[in-house]
Amino acid sequence: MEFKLFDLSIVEYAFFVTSVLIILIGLYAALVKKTLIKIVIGLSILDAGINLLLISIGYLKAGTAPIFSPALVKNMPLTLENIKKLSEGMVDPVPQALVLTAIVIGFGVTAVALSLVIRLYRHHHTLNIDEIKNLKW
Amino acid sequence: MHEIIQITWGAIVSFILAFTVGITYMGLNRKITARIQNRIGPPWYQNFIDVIKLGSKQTSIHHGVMQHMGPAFIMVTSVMSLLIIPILNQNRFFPNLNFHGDLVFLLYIMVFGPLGMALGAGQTGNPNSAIGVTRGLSQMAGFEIPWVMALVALMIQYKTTSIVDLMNIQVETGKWLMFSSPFAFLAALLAMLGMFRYAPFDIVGAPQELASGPMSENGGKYLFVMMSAGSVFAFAKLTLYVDLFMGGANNLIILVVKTFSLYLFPMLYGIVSPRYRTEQSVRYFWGWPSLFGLLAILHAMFF
Amino acid sequence: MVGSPVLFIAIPLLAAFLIPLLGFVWKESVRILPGLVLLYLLYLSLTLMEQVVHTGTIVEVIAGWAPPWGINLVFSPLTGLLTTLMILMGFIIWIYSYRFKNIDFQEAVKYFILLLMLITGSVGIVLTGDIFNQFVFIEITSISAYALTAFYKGRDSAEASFKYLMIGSLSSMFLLLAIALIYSQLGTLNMADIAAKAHLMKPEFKILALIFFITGLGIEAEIFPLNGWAPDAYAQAPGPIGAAFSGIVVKAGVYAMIRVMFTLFDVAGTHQFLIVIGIITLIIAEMSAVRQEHLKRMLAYSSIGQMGLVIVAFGIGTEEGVFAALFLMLNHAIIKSLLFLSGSYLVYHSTGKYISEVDGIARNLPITSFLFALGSIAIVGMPPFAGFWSKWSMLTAAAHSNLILIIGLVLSVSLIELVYYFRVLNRIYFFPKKKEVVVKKPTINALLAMGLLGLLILIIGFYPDSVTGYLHAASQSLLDKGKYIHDVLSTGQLLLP
Amino acid sequence: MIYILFSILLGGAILTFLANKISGLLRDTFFLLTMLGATLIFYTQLHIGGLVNFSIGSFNLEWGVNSFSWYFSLIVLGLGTLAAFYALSYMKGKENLGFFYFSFLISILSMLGIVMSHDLISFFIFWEMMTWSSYFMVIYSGKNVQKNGINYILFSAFGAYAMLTAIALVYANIHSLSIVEMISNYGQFSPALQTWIPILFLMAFSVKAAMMPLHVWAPGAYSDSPMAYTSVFSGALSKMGIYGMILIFVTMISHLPDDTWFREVFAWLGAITAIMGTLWAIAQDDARKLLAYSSVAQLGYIITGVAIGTDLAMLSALFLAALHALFKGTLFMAVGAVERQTGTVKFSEVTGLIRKMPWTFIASLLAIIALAGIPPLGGFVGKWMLYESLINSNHYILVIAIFFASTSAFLYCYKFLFGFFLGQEEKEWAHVKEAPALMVVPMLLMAGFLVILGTFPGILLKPADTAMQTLGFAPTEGHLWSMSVLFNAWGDQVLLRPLVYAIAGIFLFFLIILTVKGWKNTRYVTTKDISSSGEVPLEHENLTFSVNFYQPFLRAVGPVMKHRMITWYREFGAGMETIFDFTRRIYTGNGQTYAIYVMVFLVIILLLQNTIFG
Repeated sequence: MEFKLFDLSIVEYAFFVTSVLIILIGLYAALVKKTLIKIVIGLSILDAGINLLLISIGYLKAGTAPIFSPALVKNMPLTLENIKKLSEGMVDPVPQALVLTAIVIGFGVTAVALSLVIRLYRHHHTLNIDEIKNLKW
Repeated sequence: MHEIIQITWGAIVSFILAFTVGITYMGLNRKITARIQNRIGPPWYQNFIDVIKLGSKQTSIHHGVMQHMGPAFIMVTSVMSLLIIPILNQNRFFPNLNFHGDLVFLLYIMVFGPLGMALGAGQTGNPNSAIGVTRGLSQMAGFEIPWVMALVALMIQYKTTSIVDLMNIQVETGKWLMFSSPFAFLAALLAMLGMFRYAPFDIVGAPQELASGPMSENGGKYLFVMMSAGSVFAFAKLTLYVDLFMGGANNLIILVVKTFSLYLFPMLYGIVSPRYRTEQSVRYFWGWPSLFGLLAILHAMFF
Repeated sequence: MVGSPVLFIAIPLLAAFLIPLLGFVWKESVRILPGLVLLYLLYLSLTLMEQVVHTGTIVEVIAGWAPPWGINLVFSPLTGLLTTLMILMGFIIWIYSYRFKNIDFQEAVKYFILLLMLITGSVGIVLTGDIFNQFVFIEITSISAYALTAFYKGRDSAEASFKYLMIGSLSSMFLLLAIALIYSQLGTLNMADIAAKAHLMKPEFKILALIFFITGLGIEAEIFPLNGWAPDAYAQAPGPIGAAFSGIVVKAGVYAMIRVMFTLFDVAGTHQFLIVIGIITLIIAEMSAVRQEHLKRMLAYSSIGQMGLVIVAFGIGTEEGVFAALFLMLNHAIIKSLLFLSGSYLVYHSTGKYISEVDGIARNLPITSFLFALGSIAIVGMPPFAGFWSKWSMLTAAAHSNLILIIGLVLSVSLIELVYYFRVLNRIYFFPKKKEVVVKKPTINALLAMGLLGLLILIIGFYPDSVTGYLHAASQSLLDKGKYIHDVLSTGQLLLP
Repeated sequence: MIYILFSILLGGAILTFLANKISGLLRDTFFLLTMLGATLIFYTQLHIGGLVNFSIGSFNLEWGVNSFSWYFSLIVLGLGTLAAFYALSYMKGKENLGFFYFSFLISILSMLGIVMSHDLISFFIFWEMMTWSSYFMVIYSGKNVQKNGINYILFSAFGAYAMLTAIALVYANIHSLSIVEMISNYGQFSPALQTWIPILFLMAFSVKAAMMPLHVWAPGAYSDSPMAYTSVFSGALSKMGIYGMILIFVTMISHLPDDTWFREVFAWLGAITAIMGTLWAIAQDDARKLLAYSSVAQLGYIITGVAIGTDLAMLSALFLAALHALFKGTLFMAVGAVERQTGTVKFSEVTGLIRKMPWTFIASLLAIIALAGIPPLGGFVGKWMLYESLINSNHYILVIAIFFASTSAFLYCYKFLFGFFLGQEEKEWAHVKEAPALMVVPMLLMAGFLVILGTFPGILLKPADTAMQTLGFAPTEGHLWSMSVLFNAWGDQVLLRPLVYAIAGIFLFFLIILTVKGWKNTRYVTTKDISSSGEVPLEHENLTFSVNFYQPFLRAVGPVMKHRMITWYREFGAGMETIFDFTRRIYTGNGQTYAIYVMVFLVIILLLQNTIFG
């Protein structure tokens, strides 16, 4: 199963372009915006962009869900080439598994980030990251 | 045993000789300076009288052991240098210790005396003597440089460090070292001024200022020993110069003539010159005399 | 087979989840359980290490899926060594923080869960053979590290943790990008498989993936431009956790980076790149450590510098170089943890952890300051102690591949190191003690932990042969790429029906 | 047998450290037992040539005693035992003595180890142990610890790391660490290596031997460590530097094709160290600093002797090394005795102790005479041989430089004696009593040994000669010296015995005359009763002359002494500190800037990827 990346139709290019765009927006927000909340939001946008990129790798034109449902198998003998023939039309399941864990991790990190932001605000009474600089040099 | 008697006998005779000649030179010095300053001045044997008077006086106080050891140290220097330096060439006179020590040993023995005197002076507690000692040692560090350069130049040129060999070379070649290594002689001569501590470099015992510096607290028997040691040492130094640069003397009369003519130089130079401060004298010795010394070494290296 | 490598991950996670439940039943169990778990794992890792050094790598297949497809754990001499080191450090840190600074029951539960998670994460990074699995373990370690840095309710710890989180999420972004690139090209996530098929990838994509990996893992391994977060995180974390960071977490980061650069993408210029980056990290970190006023921040910079030294040693690339790097890592873990542990007691009383407040404390804390002195003399590389042997093997490795400049740089930097360590030592022993300073006596188990580390330093110092055997095996297993691929993939054929 | 020796010393050190917790007496007995035990075993059991080797960390270390190392151990153990007796009474009132004795014994152990190690690794290990055990001594007193302590450890570490690089290079080329092997195939090294390895080694040794550019730590370290240890510090420890230098000069430099410039540079560096050391010694008011600079100067002589390298020069260097240990040890002990009895060591504060501490005075008088190199004592023999060797190997200007250094040495010699013992006797020091016997006996022993060496130098020249034979020199017994006669290459000779007898005879003769004459009616009078230009000073008037003692001389040599080396090092240090402070600023503390650093790093690597990854 040879996986091709760059001789895809226009639609698949759309996925890559949009995910890279979302990553850049997220980066912009995280690196340039001064308020902490915006940085955290930027980071979660970043995560979303990467997840989109991961998903789009497994994309197959008009591919079906990668489940050997009884309707699809219709009691065919489970030989090697049958499986191969059936899976031609299916979308690649592995990136989807990766994205699931990535989303959970992203969620965890954002939760910790927000709790830290709350505590920083309680101490510094400001959300501007430039003022939170006592640990320096 | 025979050899020890020989040396002690020789030592006593050369001591008496050096003592009398030295004292007369001192006396003549006072006579000549007086004459030049157009006054009569004391008789030439005045120093004999002083020395004998000091010897016979009774000293009532002393400041401790070191004050006794000080003059003893000076006496060691003068007598040892007298024994090391051959008085007449081709050892016509007593050989004493001529063959036992060499120039480097002599250099160090000549330095031993002032240090010993300084210790004695220090014990007396007199501030003048301490100041005098510091000046004396600084000046010594000054004039040692040209003196050593001259000696090293001689050593290099004739590949020997013993005085007897140097003297024999002059006798054989017939040429005095004064002419064959002129720069060495010049450097040594200028260094001699420092050794004798006459006028230009007499800040050490400056009478008006320090009441004769290191010797200021010593009277009576201490001064007696110091003066006699001084005169013997003067004689020894003069014979050394004669041996090194004027081919030594084959009999005592020539020795006296040569040494006195050499002695005239520091005496006369002293009469006409002012007194240098210590750092001036140190700088002086590291100026021209050291230059002559360097020339002497270069001369010795290449000829 | 006493137990399989998977226990290294399963047991601690299980224990981490059991702690809060057992907490209700019996209060003390919260503190005892982690110790038991770590002790068993230490025993397990030592026996497995013995077995691995003699027979060969153990490859643990999980859930029956053969390596190219399923996740597998690789217990090779190299990973075995690192795991033993980490668990040993974890165990000692557990002893140290048993009665840790009178934190009450609630915080103790949180503390021990996070500590166990931290150790499992780093062990997981080292053991796993699958890059996405490694990413997950990195995230576990990072999140527990964020929480541990912010353990104290103070203002600065929140700031330090937030900075760590920001840079950490950037690193996870780069890792995911790299994984996406590799998966799209080669269709596999298994390290051995990637290593085998790396030549199939298009060259420019291969280098792009490598660069993303370097940046992502570089943040974990604290190389120069990416280690801004490290000094703050080390300084603000509680004492034992600072030791855990420098002893365990950084090692996992450096291992991951080296695994990627040496086995996955064996590209031409990696050795020179490693040397250059290592040297820059070493110099910048050591130079900024000299002028520090805070003790723990100084220790943080010094541990970054030591990591730079390890990277330079890896950069040498010969078998001797890798041996020296692993020896440096081993020594650094032991000595730096001792310094952090004893350091935290020395500055316990001063709110700002200032070095100036540590004057003349030797009279009150004789043992702790003696151990701190032992640690600093060892880290500087004075002969009879452990540090000397690793520095010496590094110098001979550099001399063999005649990199004279490196020898000169490394030694002049260790001169700088010597200055600031001895300045602190002079303060501890010879400056007059300020009256109003009230000093907290270390608890018995804290002294036991520090004593154990001091003993280890002396043992390795006076008898280095005890560890050089394992180190040689580990360095061979790192450099021998073919054997790694063969070991992992061969287990695959066996299982396929 | 060597194991037993080292285990005694190590075990003894640890036992003394622990015994300190129990009782002072136990600690002192352990300390003495270890020291005496080690010396006894060394000189009775250890036969020359016995080799012992064992392996640690895949290197085989080899220890053994040859006559060259036996000569140096003579210095280490001889001075060490005497200093041990001295330390027992010097350190009586001081605190944490266990720490002091521990480092004392460890430094003795490491010095023996250096001298006995035949391979580079154990040489380096003992070298470092010597460094940090003597570092403990420097910071023991706790005074200006940050300045002098850090200075000392930094310089020695710099030297040690230079040596470590050299050892690594040697190991990389010949895969073996034994010194003999290094020397035997020293020829095969590439020319660049052939020059660099000796230079690196000599850097380490010249730090320890306090040669000119790297001597800056010496005055601070010598004056801060307790006087009991300083005599070992400057007497024996600096000789380890000389030991290494001799090893390098004899084995490596002589193989170098054009070794003349190498020797000239080091000879001149030694001479300049001698001159500058002496000039600085003259200007010091603190006795410890004066002696520290004077040992830097004395080491300068020895370095010149070693650098010249002819057999007479090497013999004089070895002889002077042992002699320096003797008289410097005595002088530092004398300063320690004065410090203990009066509490201060400054010349401007202490004066007139001769009548109160006569034995200390005699010991330091003899040591000073030996230091100045004046005939009746041993110093002259060493100096004479050095001058003759310089003249014979036609280094003429060097002779003048060395001679200038030794003549101006008389100045600080007199300053030391006058400062402490002579001059006015003040009331405030009237209460001072002689130092306890345990302190005075070692001093007098060493001074006595100097006197014996004056007339019979053969005692020490014999082991020095056998030591040189192991280094490959021809035996010099016959034609350079015999029991009490010195020869030089041109056939001149100095018969010491008659000369010294003559000196002693004349001295005693005149001394007796002076004391006996008028013995009955002369009485002792205090120094207040003097005839300073006529009027008698009053009791309270203080006439001591000791402030800026050699002002005129110092004014004369002023320009030479203006720029001191230490100011250059301080400016360099300050410059480095500002650079460090600047690099520290990179970590601005703002989380976002760190993130930007990450992105900048990524961009740079992306741009340079072809260059980096080929």
